[in-house]
Formats: sequence, structure tokens, C-alpha cells
Amino acid sequence: MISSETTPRSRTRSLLARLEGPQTMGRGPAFWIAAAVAIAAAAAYPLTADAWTVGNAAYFLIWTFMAMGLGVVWGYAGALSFGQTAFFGLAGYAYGVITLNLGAAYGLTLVALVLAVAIGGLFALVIGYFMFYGRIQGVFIGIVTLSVTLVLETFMAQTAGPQWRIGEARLNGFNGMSGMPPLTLPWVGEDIALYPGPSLYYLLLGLVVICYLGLRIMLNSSFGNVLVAIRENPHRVGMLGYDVRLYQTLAFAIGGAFAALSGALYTAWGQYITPSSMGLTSAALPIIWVAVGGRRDITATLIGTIVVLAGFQSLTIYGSQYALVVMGALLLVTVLVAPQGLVVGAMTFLGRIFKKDKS
Amino acid sequence: MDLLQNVFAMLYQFGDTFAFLVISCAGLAVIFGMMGVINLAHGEFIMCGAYVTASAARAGLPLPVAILTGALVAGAVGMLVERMVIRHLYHRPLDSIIATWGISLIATQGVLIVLGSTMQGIGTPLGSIEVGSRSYSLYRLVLMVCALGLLGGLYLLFYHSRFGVIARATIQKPHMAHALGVNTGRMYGLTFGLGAALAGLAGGLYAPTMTMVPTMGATFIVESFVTVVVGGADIFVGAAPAAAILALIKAGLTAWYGQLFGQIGLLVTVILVIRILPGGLSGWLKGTTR
Amino acid sequence: MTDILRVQGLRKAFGGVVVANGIDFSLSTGAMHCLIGPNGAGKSSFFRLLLGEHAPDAGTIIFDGSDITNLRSFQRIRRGISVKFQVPGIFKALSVRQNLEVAFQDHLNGQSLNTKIHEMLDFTDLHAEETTPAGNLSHGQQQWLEIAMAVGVEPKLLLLDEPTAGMSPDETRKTGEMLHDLNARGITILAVEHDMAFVEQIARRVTVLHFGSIFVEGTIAEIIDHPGVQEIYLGTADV
Amino acid sequence: MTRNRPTLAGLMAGAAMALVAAAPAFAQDGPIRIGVLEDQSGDFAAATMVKVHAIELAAKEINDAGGIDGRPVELVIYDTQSDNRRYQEFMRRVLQADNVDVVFAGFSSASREAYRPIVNQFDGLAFYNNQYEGGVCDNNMIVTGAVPEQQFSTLIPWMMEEYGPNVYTLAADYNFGQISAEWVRQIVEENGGTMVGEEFIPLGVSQFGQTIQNIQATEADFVVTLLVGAAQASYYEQAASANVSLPMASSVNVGQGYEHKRFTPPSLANMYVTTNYIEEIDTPASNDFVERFRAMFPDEPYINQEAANSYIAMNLYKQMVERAGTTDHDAIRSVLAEGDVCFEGPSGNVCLDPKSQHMSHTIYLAKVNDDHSISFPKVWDDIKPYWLGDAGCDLTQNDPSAQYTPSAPPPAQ
Repeated sequence: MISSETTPRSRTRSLLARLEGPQTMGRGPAFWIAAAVAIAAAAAYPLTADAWTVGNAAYFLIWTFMAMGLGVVWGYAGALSFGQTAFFGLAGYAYGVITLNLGAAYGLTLVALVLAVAIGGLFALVIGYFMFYGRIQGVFIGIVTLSVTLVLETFMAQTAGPQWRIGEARLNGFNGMSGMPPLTLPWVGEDIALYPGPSLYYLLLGLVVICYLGLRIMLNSSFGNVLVAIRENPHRVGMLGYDVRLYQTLAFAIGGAFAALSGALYTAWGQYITPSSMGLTSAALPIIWVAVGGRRDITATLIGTIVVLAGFQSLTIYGSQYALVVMGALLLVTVLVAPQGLVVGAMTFLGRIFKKDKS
Repeated sequence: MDLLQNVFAMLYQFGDTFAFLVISCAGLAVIFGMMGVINLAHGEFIMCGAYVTASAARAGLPLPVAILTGALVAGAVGMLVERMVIRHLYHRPLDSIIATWGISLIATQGVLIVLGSTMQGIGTPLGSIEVGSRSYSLYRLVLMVCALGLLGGLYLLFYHSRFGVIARATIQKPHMAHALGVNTGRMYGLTFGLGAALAGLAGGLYAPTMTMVPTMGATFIVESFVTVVVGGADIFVGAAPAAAILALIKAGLTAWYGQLFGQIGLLVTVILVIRILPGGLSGWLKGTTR
Repeated sequence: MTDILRVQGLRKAFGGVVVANGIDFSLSTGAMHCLIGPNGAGKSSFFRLLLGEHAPDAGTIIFDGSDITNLRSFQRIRRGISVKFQVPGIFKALSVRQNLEVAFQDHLNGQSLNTKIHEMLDFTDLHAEETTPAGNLSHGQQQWLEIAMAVGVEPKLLLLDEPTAGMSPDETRKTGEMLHDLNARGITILAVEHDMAFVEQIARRVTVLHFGSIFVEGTIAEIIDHPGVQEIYLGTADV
Repeated sequence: MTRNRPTLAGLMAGAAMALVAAAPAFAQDGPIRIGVLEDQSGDFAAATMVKVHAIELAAKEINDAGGIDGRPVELVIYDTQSDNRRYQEFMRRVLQADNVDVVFAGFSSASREAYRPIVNQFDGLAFYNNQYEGGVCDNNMIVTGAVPEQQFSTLIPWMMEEYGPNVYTLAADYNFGQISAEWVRQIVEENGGTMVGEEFIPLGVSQFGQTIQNIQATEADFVVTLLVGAAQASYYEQAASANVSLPMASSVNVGQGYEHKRFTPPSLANMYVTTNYIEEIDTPASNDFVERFRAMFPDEPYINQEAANSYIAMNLYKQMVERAGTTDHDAIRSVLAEGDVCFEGPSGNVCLDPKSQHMSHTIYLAKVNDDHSISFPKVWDDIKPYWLGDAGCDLTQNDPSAQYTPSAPPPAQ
């Protein structure tokens, strides 16, 4: 898209210019100062919090990738996937199988992470090709993707027998696969194993920031322009000379790769992956995070996911058996009162106040 | 004799699966197929029907009356839900998924809190019949008859009654119907209520054969969605043949390869059908695949 | 003059309904041509066949010297066909500027994209609405925006499906002027239209479709005087 | 396991880690904190709510009697919602943030496997109070539930003698069902019987028409039903209505999900279950336990084997801490290694096996009658969890932190 006479520097500048744009909320110095403050606060957080809270915060960050991926697929490209967990689970198992066979030395766990994401993304590419080039549309995308994840779950649940092994790794059926090493950084002397705690937290925070900014650039680029146009009116986009199926498939693969990143990280975090992470309940969760936060904006998706995860967890801690009832009610309220999502609603509200003050 | 016995066994298995698919998908077919609302609380309407039926039966009502009570209560709850929630979401089908999922969460957990984690069952009536050396549940034969009766009844209702004609007109051309003086809001409410009542009926019919727990609706939901999706938008043209084909696939795979393949086969079928026939069976049968 | 579009023996049936019954049609480069016919004559289906949204049962479509019969829609667009639909096909949630960006970014970027967008805002007189969501524009403005999107890609052939549907007489007249302007820039125009006054304003030649075949073709005056045409319209006046 | 490696996290959050390690040292006079992670909502709630109540009962009794070694017991309870992820979250929380001394956790085997890596990482101590498929050889786990060798080596030979040698197994298609079916197969063969059929049912299946026909097509003398979950429990009603009048043998029903109370008679009639406790057991100790339980929780629907296990586990823990004089895990394990940690509880006398850290049981054969009342045709005293120890698991020597199965036993020493 960038013409040939541009120098590397102006190319960087034009990429950075894409950090802002009509596809993402938040612009101007005020927004970026707020973002920098948020990141700085997130970076300073482990200094004030205890080990569990930091590890727990890292755990929340793990899920944001899947949510942002779904945000791209659903919020931006307009295809509601009910089966992101298929890519999540596949990558989780891939990480387990690869690390159990290769071990954790020489930073091989990082290689495993990359491979797992690639496998998940590739599988999403195949499913996306199958769907979009097969002219599957609307709610049927949700049903096909849900079927895919349920097939995987049903299949994995019965792999308890000893014959189900890949190299050293036993799939271990419904009880789940465990014993894989956590992410390990090669280090002078001894490798550093990233158990949940500050080091894993910083790694994840860095990844979240990179992915978030990268997605902002992508969504405000011409690729993102076409995605939202497809969401609004796929027919017209085709009649402007774009291959709609290709764009949808690519967006789906990107969303799948993000879900896969969550899956591999989750497996490394808990050293455990189970078929139920691909089941109906798990499949519905990302949709809730994204819907409650606001699907049409990547910032809202990110913030919303963390807020909802933390909120639901504290509800479970303090609300005991009423937690699920409150969750259900929250969903209803969101849909009826703030259909754009609670975070988008709040951001719009703040933006309005801010503008009023200025004028 | 042996051959006859095997033929009957196969027919029984097919009929049993067919009945399960038809009865459990009818309510969803009305709500999803006609109104385009993806109702994830379908299973909870089924649970509602089952619980009411069981309570009514234990209170001394004869089973058929208890089942009807279950259907009516589920229908009333459905109309209430439509009024309070679904009505605001007709133009946002994806949001209705989320809203109905919320309702489903509230219903499942609410019932657990209020009524406890299980409810005593009511037992399957009618006993069994012997065919050759094997015995079969008579009640399940009744369920097969009910499935056929249900299809017939719905056909009559939607094609040969005033309500049905108006309902179809309202849902296909709401502005036109409104201009003709139809109370479209009421028609939507009634149609949704009918779908919920049919789900309640499914719960009532299967209540005597199942474990009564708050999450019991979940065992219906995948099968119902699969049937409706394979059937396509027109439930009468699509759902019955879809149920027949799926029953054949599922019963066959289960008989020859075991339950696992029955389950997986069902899901793979739905993926392939959507891929090959985007309009579902009804779209294909009508020859207007768009 | 060469023909930009040549259609031969085009046939398409849905079940028993024949929507194109062996259409032979050609359009010379630079023409300004109208397609008329009663409801159900097959006008929209003909457009869909040209655009590749339906695959024909038989026949060929030659565009700009090459056979495009088996190409997919977006590939035909890339060869230089563009279209404006009857119902405004715009991106309602996106701003006017974004609509134009999406339309042009595929072959323009940076400053040249900006210049083009400004040119099109001038052309449609939508400068003031640049950041307005397109869904908030008036009906006529939406139609113009879509025309701008359709012509901004600099097509060789522009298809218009009832471009003035729902417009006020003033807007209709303005639209006619726009089309003349575009035609003067070298874009061949083929329009489906009901409004005979508008047809008279823009078309040099007119083709009448009836039951999926070409009934007659000629100048506007010839068509109006043609007894068969009157019969077709009167005969189906109750539709 | 890699848990002995130094971690960056460990270094940076050293203070918090030290807190965990040091907690017993300076909390010697404070309360003993016990984490309780059980499913109070979701699919498993029916069988597990009572476990929480049993632990509360034990805690109250212990506190009323002066606590453990003079220190009161404090419970930290979380609802895990039948969701493996909640186990991961809350196991970290109780070990890291709440600094508990011991955790009582888990119903499903999947939930146990979800939290086990975390217990290992923090070198915590967890009681798993459920009957399960067996085979967990892990120094950080103490298992009080019955395992297959205890339930099947008693049940199957008895059934074969009573009803005949032809056995049909119907099992849930996951680890518990598959491993249990493996045990049944092995025991049937050892006793000269024949497996006339074996069928695995995916979790969540609720329609059993074909299965019922498959059973009827064989010459089975009895059916071993290893079905799990509410959906699969629909089998009994459906089998009864199709008049499958074969006796049933099970290790999983009645004892935890009290199906005989929930289903309408006689769908469960003629089912034989080996369990280490149910509330119908008519001994003075059991009756006393039921009375005390109902006094505190009058609305309790049923007191199952897991409730008894949890209650016993509390008392075993009390005994071990008092004998060790500390809540330190190594000290507790060395008490356990002495091999005489026993408790005379509601189900009779039980002892912990030092090699596997599993528990011996009195096994009751419960028969469901036509009216769903329970009778006990046979009781076996002191059935030991022998398999793990025989197979080569010896936690007093080394800690593999693994789960073994008969077809994947511990590697030869």
C-alpha cells in the first residue's frame, strides 16, 4: 500500500500515524498521556501488590489476546465466531505436546509458543477458508465454529487411554494434559522459569502492549478500513473490487492466532490444558468479555475483558453462589442499556465531558 | 423372526432419535427459524417445562395434564421474557444471543439456589413391550407418535389457522402487517411464547425419562440447534426431513461405531450441510439457494 | 466505434423462471444507454449477470475485448466495471471520508488518495459532511456518495440501477447533470431507469427488456412511439 | 517436576514466598487456616455441597473441643463453580494470598489435575476426598477417597458368584470410566469370567436407546454401570422402562449422587454398589454422625461417602498436626510415614498408607431394593489401597508427582 518512493523513516512515521484513526477510539495527546500513565501504573503494580495478585493479574492478561482476536473477527469484520476456543485449545495442546517432547532447555519453550500460535493460526486459516469461500454467512458462522470446537472437545475428552500419545506426551483425555514446563527464558548459568509472578507479568504486559498497538495500526490501515466496510456492507465491498472472502479469511486467521496465543500462554501458566477449555461454557466466555466491554473498539475490548474477568472473579469470591446470577444480569443490562458495550459507553461519556470542558 | 426383530430394533432406534430431535427442536425452530432470534435459553425453557411437569404430576395431576401445564407455564414465561428483553433486540440478532445466554445463566443458577441441586424424578409410565427376545419402553413409542402429532399440529396451526397466517405474514412483512392493522407486537410475543411453550412441552414429554437437574436443558440444546440449522429457515419443509436424516446418521453411527461417533457425526454433518447447502435443507428443497 | 461490452446468448433460469432468455446486447464505448422494461422483465437479473453475482446457464460476456464470463465479481470490478445500486450501497456507520477511502485506497495512497477524495467531495458537494457518518446523510446525498465511490475508481463502464429512485425532482435533475459530466470524461454509462423524464434527460439510446429478452432497441423517440412498448407497459400495468 | 528451580518470580517476589514458608513459624499460636475449594454451583453441586458442610461440621467439633493442638481452625472457602479454571485461580489464592496450612479440594479428577501442578509448585498439602480412578502418586496429595482396587476387587467377584460370569460394562468415556473399566476387565478375567460387552459413553449423552438394545442382545448376567453426571444418569430410568431387568454393579452411583433418592423406584432396583460410606449404614458410629450432621444442617438432602471422607480427613489432619507438633508439611509426612495414622470414624476404622498416601476403608456392599431402600448384604473390613504400593509407588522414598494407571504403571525401579 505504501508507494515505492517512501524512505524507511517516512514509512515508520506513516505506520505510527496509523496508531490513531477512525477505527479506534482515543486520539490526541490526552489519550496517549492517559495510555502511558495506564501502562506505567500497570508496570509499577507488582511493586505494591503481593505475589498472588500479581500472578492473578498475569492470568487476566493471558485472556486478553483471545478477546482482542475476537474483537477483530466479530467487532471489526462482523463475523461472530463462537469457536475461538478451538484455536485456543489446539494451541494449548500443541504447546504441551511440543514442550513435553522437546523439553524446556535452550529457550525451546519459546519456540513451542511460536509453533503453537502458528498451528492455531493455520487451523483458523483453514476453517476460515472453508467457511468464507463456502459462502457461509451470519449466524451460521457462529454455528459452524461452535461445532468445530465441540467436535474437538468431544474427541479430546475420550483420549484417556495410553494409546493416545504423541511422542512423550500423553493426551490424557478429559482429565487434561499436565506436566508441561512453564515458559523458560534461556539465561546465563541457569534458565529462568516464568512461573506466575512478576517476571511472567512483565512479559505478558509487554506482549499485550505490543499486540494492542500492533492491532491499532492494522485496524487503521487500509486493511482495517476494508474490514469495517465488510462488516457494514460486504456486497458493496465486493463491488469495489475487493476479494471479500480473502479479507474475511485473513481476519479470521488473525483472530484465531490471537486465541492460539492465549491458549499456549494459558497452558504454560497453569501447566495444564483440558478438553473442557474447548467446551460450550468456555466458548461463550470470550463473547461475553467482548460484548460487555464493547466489540467495536479494540481499547474497549481490552479494558472490558480485564474488568469483566476481575469482576467475575471477585463475584465468585464474595458473592458465592449468586455470582452466576449476577453475571447473567450484567449481560442483560449491557445488551439492553449499553448495547455498544459498557466501556465504549463510558469512554464516549468521558469524551463528551472532556470536550465540553474544552469549549 | 430374527430378521423382523432386527428390523424393528432399527426402526425403533431411528424413531427414538427422530422423536428426540423433532420434539426438542420444535420450539427453537419457531423462535430461530421464524423470528431469527438465536435463543440460547431454549434449554432453560425445556427445564422449566420439565420441572413444572414433575411438580404437577407429583401434586396428583395425571401425566398428560401435567405435561400440558408444563408447556403452558413455559409459554407464559416465554411471553414475559419476550416482553421484557427480546422485544428490544429484534434488529440486533447477535445481541439477542448474549441476552438469552444471560437469561440462561440466571435461570440455571436461580433454580439451583431456590429449588436445590436436584429434583426427584417422576418415573417413566406405561412399562415395556416385548418384541422377540427384547423389550422396549412403551412410553418411548408414545413419544414417537407425539413427534409426528407435533409436526402435524404445527403444520395445521401455521398454514390453516388464522393465527398462523397472520403470524407468518407479520414476521415476513412486518410493515405490511402493521399497515393492515395487525398488532405486530402482540404477534411477536405470541410467536415467541409459542416457541417457549413448545420447548416446555419437550421438557414435559422427556421429564419422565431423565434426571431432573437445573442444567438438564444443556443436553437438548446442541441437538436442537443442529436440527434447526440443517433444516434451514422453513421449519416445515426443512425440520422434519432434517430430523429424519440426522436421526438416520446418528442412530446408524451409534449402532455401528458407538456413541462417540454418533455425537461427532452429528456435529460434522451440520458443518458439511452448512457448507454445501447454505440455505439448509429447506432452501435446497425449494430450489432457491441464494 | 468499438464495443466496450458485448453479450451473446446470455441465458439464466431459476427453476422454471427464466430471467434471461438468450440476451444479445452490445454497448459501444462512450455510450449513455438506458435499460427499461416492466417489473420482472429481467433488468436487475441482467445487471447481476453482468456483475458476476449470478453465473449464467449459457452465453458469453465480453468486456473491453476479453471474456469475463467466468470471472468473479471483484475481478470484473478490477477490470473496470463499476456499479451503483438502487438502495444506496454505502457504509452507513463510517464517515463520508472513510467511505471514499475504502473505495479508492486500493489503487491510490498518500497524497494522491487525499487529492482524489477532495475531488470527489467537490463533485458531490459533500465537503461539509466529510466526517459525518454516511447513514446520517439525506437520501439524495447517499446516492451521490455512492456514485462518487463508483466512479472514483475510474471505471470504463458504470452500471446504475435506478439512480434516481426516491429523489426529489431537483435532486434528479442534478444527478442527470452529474452523469453527463461523467460521460463527458469518457465513462460509458448503462442505467436501469423507470422515470421516463430522466431517461429522456440522459439517454441517447434505449433498450427495452421483456420476459428476459430484448424486445426492441432504439432512440428515445423511437421507443416512445413503438406500439409494442406501450402494450407491454399497459398490459402489465396492474403489477 | 521443575519446581525446585530458582525463578525470577521467586527472586523478585521473594518476600511473599518467604511469607508462605515462614507462615507456620510465626503463626504457631494463631489459627490453623484450612482452604476449602469445592463446587457449590454448576454441574457437580449436587454431590459436593455436602462436602463443605462436612468440613464445617468437623471444624466446629474440633474448635469446640479446643482446636488442633490448642489452635483454632479457620476455614477459607471458595466456590469453584465446577470449573477447572476456578480451581487454578483459587488454589493459587489460598496458597499464595491466604497462606493456608492445608487445602481440601476437588470433586472431578479433571479439577484435581488442574490444581495439582500448583500445589506442587508451592509445595502445598492437599487432601483429595473423593473416590476416583486411582493412581495419583504425589507427595503433596493425601487421598481419602476409595480407589478401584478397593471397590472392584470386592464388588466384581461377589457379583460373579451371585449372578454369573458374563459381564457387560457401561462406562463414561473419559479417564475415570476407562480406567475403571480396565480394572473390571482385569478382575473378571482373573476370576474366570467373560466380558460380553464393553461400551463407552461420551459425557453429556442422555439418550440410551441403542445402548439398551446392545445390552439386551448379549447374554450378560449383570451390567457394570460406571456412568457419570446428571445427563448419563438418565440411563437408569430409560433402562428400567425398557425392562432391562439385569442386576447392576457400580462403584460410582448411590455413594455420591444418591440416585436412589432422586429417581423414582424401581429404576435403580437391583443395583449393587461398593461404597465406603452412605447415610443408611446402620452402625452406632454412623447413626451418631448422621445425627450430629443433621443437627447442624437439618436440610441436608443426603450424606454421601465424600462427606464422610472430608470429615475423616479433617480429623486425620488434626491427628497428624498434633503428633508432629507443627503444620510443617515435612513433619506431617514423617508422621504419616510411621504408618499408624488411623481414625475410628463414621465408616469404621481407616488408616493412611504411607507409600501411596491413600486410605484403607471398610467397604460396604449396598443393595438398592425395589422401593429404593438400601440393604447391606456384605461388609468387608480394612480393604487396603494396595495397587500403587505394589506397582512401585513409594512416597517415603521418592516423589514422582505423577498419575499412573494399570496400563501405564510406574517405571520399574
